[in-house]
Amino acid sequence: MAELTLKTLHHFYEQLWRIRLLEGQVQRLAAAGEVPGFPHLSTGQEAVAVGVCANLSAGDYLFSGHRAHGHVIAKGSDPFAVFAEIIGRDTGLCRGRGGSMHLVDAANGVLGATGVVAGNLPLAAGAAWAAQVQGEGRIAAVFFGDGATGAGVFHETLNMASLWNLPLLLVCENNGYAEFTSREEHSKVGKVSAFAAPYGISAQTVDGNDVLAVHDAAQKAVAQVRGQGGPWLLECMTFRMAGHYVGDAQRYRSKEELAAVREKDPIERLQRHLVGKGTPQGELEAIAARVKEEMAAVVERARRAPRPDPASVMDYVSSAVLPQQA
Amino acid sequence: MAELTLKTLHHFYEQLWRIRLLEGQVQRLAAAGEVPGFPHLSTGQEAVAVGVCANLSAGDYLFSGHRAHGHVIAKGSDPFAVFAEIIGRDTGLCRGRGGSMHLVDAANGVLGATGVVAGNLPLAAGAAWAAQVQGEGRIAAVFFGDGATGAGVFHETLNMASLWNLPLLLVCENNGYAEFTSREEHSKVGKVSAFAAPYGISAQTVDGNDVLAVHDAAQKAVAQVRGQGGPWLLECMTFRMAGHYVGDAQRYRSKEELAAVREKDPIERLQRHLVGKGTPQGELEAIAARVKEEMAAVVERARRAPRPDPASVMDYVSSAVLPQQA
Amino acid sequence: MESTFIDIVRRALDEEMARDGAVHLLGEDVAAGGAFGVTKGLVEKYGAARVRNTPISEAAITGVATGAAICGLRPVLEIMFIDFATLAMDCLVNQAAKYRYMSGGQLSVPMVVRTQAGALGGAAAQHSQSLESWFIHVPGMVVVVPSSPVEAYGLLKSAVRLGDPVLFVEHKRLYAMKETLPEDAGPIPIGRARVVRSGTDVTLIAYSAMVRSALEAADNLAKNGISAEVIDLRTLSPIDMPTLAQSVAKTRRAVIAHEAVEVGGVGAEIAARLAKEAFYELDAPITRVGCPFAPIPFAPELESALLPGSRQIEAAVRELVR
Amino acid sequence: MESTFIDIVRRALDEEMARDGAVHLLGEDVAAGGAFGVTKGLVEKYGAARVRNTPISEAAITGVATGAAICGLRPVLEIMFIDFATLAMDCLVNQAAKYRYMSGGQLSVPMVVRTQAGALGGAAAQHSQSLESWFIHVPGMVVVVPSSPVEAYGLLKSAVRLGDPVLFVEHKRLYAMKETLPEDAGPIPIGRARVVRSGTDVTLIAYSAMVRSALEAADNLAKNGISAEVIDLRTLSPIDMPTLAQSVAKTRRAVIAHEAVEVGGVGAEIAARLAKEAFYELDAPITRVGCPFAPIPFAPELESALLPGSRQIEAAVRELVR
Ligand SMILES: Cc1ncc(C[n+]2csc(CCOP(=O)(O)OP(=O)(O)O)c2C)c(N)n1
Ligand SMILES: Cc1ncc(C[n+]2csc(CCOP(=O)(O)OP(=O)(O)O)c2C)c(N)n1
Ligand SMILES: [Mg+2]
Ligand SMILES: [Mg+2]
Repeated sequence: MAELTLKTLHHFYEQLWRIRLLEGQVQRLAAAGEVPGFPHLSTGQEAVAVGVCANLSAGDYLFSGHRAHGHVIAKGSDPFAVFAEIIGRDTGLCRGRGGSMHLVDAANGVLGATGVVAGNLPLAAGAAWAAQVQGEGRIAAVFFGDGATGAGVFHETLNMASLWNLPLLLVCENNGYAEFTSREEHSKVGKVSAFAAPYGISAQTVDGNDVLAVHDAAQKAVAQVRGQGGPWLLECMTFRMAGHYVGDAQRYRSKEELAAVREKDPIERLQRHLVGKGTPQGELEAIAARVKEEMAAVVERARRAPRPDPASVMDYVSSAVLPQQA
Repeated sequence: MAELTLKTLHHFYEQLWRIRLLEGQVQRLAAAGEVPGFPHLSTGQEAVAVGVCANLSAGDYLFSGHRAHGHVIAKGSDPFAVFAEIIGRDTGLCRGRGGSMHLVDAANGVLGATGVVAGNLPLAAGAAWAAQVQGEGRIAAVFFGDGATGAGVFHETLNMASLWNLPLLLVCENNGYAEFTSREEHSKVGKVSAFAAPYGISAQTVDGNDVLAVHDAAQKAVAQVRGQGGPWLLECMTFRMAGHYVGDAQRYRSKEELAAVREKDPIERLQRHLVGKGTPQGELEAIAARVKEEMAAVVERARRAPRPDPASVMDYVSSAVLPQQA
Repeated sequence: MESTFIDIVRRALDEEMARDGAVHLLGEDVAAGGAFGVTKGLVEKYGAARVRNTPISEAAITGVATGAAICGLRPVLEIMFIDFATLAMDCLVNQAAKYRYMSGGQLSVPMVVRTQAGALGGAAAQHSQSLESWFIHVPGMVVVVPSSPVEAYGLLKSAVRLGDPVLFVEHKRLYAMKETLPEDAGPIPIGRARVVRSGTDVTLIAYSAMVRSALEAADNLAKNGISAEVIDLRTLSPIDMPTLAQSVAKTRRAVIAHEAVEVGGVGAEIAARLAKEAFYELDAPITRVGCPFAPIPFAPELESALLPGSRQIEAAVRELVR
Repeated sequence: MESTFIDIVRRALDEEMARDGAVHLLGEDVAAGGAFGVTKGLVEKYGAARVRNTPISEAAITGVATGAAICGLRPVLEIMFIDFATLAMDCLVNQAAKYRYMSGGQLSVPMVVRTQAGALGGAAAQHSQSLESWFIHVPGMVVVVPSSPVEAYGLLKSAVRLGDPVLFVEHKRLYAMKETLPEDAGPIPIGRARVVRSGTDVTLIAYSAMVRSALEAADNLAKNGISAEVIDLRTLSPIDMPTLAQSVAKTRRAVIAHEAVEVGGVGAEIAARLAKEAFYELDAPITRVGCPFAPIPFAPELESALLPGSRQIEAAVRELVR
């Protein structure tokens, strides 16, 4: 793999902050009662989103799950439209119909986040099939958690992806938890990447808190997938710094476990790396400060954005050609 | 493993014939229009049923699928009650409610065959859980086909069985087909037993046309499972001598493939072995003849058995304590 | 020339595949012709890339089709028995049906789920159900239930072209039914019922295989001077209420018949709507004919004791028109 | 002392576990207390062998519970949101509900599937559904829908003891509701509705959280001199028709209200039965109040525009009683 330029690394750094800070705003507004539903933050896991999506283009198809904010931002969607959707505004990505767990930005290749664990996997395989038929070099990528490996459809999807040699990148964010249940309690399988072997699917497990390691692995994986070499399962070991959802008191996690955060935080990790490489601390602080301002502005704009018109609630149920159901 | 006695081997031989001949009668009567539904024969696969069930007692729980006749007979159920059910009589195992795909003989530990591929797997795990709770040394065993590995719930069950260390014996009859679709077309996974490895589940693949090999492997597996050593996945490579169901013209199978039958037939295999060990051919023929007569009598008795009373059609829907639904 | 339901459905698929390269078939054994021979020969004509065998993975098959539909393919997938749609409910209900709505109109799912339902000849409890009513409860799903080969031809063509997820239910008892496809046969609009026979004394509302039973009942009733109008619903979601209301306004009596379990069946919805919208036009209680509250038993005597048919429809009418 | 719905359900579970060692809990996070805290503390009291966390495997969880129930355990499993029951439909419908019947009475499935349903506060399309009507269409399934903490207590106890598979639906809007459990509280029989308020002009038939809305509507209507009788169905399968028929014979008008989508909802079944059985007693059209035909949207303005409540019930009554 070619060495990444400093510009790229700074861009990663900026993207990590963008996600971190946007989600910080979600948390803040959620506490103030301004966020409907129960948002799930990816705080601590941003390196997976950034490292993987840097290898995708807008034309590639992306699917995510309940913890999707970071993926969608990293794929390049407009933070305003994302945030406006998260707080249910008419100018949000889905005109306020979807919300945090159902972000779609079709123009940017974000084809859907789903709130049903593992429900996104076969959809992504289907998009990969369409990409294969289209023959324009697109691939499909899908993010899912370690908990999703308990769901049967994960395995059904592996089987179909291998049989049809689909251009599908499967990215598992293994954060060691499914809600409040630790990985040890929901699976005896040491590595999620081990599920790939019986199918002959390529797989790798990487440090998901290290954006460079993720990027590197994803680059290799995407090259194979795009080159019609078949699917790839990339497991990123990561660390959920926040609760399962905003408001989770996390009584099931030990102090020691949570204390590891400083060492694991992907932003601090990249910062250490960049400072080591000679970027002045001040330059990095300036990036963060700029993104902070940007996100604050986005959030204020989103808060002032119009709410959906209640009279439009029956829009988008079916094709316009169909007679309307009572 | 201790060498099997000649008596045991002769018993196996007899059981193989019992299944073969009972199913021969199913085929005969189906052609005559006397069998409702679409029965699936296990012809060619009998060694799996006999070899495995020889290691189970009546107290052990057994589950099967759409191709269940052999399993139920091998578990020791009364051939009359089995056959009467297959032709829908009131004295059949399920009083004519179940039929070929839904054989249940609770008193003999046969807790259910299901027509939904893989639907039996979690049920068997549940029975194994109950056995674990009961602590009386029971185990649960379940038969399923290679096609069932495409179903997500197979994998969900492996995960739960390993997590809960269930006394569960999973027996895959790999006959190389799911209906008309060959194994190569429905899975790239070379061996079904390979699915066990990520979970740390013990597994073995054996020649399923060799009743002695099956028995040997099952004995080892049952010993571990019964000894609280956790689940075991036993894959038996076998050969469906008949069509997927009675009436299948099998246009999708080559002449060469079907020609292998003589070599693979588990009855001929055991016969060669026994003759090699000194049992006179005539003695074996006498066993077959006796079973043939026995089965013919069973079938005639079943044909004369009473049909269910149409007035009883609403029986057994729910507990008697519930007010009846309209 | 007469052809069977199976042959005519195959012809519709064939023509739609020829018309639109985006149409793809997938499902268990579909390349081998499918369990009932509906897709026979199509792999030879369109290749293995467009007619795809799948593993026994109903959830993934449906998910893959949904994902592909979002991206511009027009998948027609097969669920061998509607009983196994139970394995694909998350995708059908939570994903496919809601995609257009949840995405605020950005994406749609032009997909047809062909499946086969109903009881015949001892297929027993897990291969005989009629579960279509579940799907009318799901906003975003379209439910189509052809009553004959010619109907299936036109409705399937419309379903493939629609742009929404369609559950297309073929009754196993219709598979051997023969009809001649008219030369000018084309797509039949989805969402419109059809008056199959006109009459003045009672409206018989049916769909799928039960339409034939209703026609038989109407024939017998005619011999006794009772004139029954028979309506084939064609589509269960959306339901064509104007056509029903118009008929009931004339006949002032309605019997709704289906093979599905009566409790919670589609007949309940139609009865409820008539009880609201046509209340003042009705001269007699709205009556439903459906399967009594039990699973489908295996033995033929039990199966036929349970299943409703023309006899039950006739009896219901005679009770209303006295 | 008042306790919440959550606490009172926990108490019922606790008492049933203490009473019968065969009762076991399983589901995602149940040992951690469950997503809503219903099972909090039970693992400490009964041990990890009786309160079992599971992977995210709704199909297997349900299958394991069914298999265990056949063998004598009394599993109470939790499906975190009813939306995910879509993943367990094969087992619930094809296996659990039919076991007794298909085995000719040899085996039964004494199992309770606790789940949580309904819309509240932006849970959106995949975490807000009310899918109970699917299950009344399935012979062999019992469907219980408590309307308050005290009701949940008694009905859950009966469900655990019943001997049939029971879908037990807890509405998320009820979780914070508080009541005092009477000292003599015990099991409430399954299959019997309850007249919550008597009246003479109209019968309001509701269940689950909608019972409160019906009572609110009745209060408001009373101010205008309209006397509404309110019935809590308690059980959707079987439905207690005698209680409904008796009430409607008196009031001659019926409004059926639920949060589930109106089309194909439980209200359809009840309306259909009344349209048949109480036809000659009715003075006005049977009216349903349910969710209009759309998925549940995320934004609060849209969610509340869609969801039915006491306002819609009142409006429906005012249209009938003029
Ligand atoms: C099918 C299904 N079952 C249960 C849930 C409830 N639920 C939401 S997130 C979650 C845990 C998911 O764990 P994992 O896949 O590891 O993702 P993470 O939350 O750790 O990112 C569960 C059980 C769900 N959304 N879907
Ligand atoms: C869930 C489900 N999907 C489809 C079917 C239809 N079907 C019946 S048997 C079968 C093939 C099963 O193959 P396998 O598991 O290998 O068993 P075999 O028939 O070879 O014994 C299929 C697809 C079914 N019964 N259940
Ligand atoms: Mg996780
Ligand atoms: Mg097979």
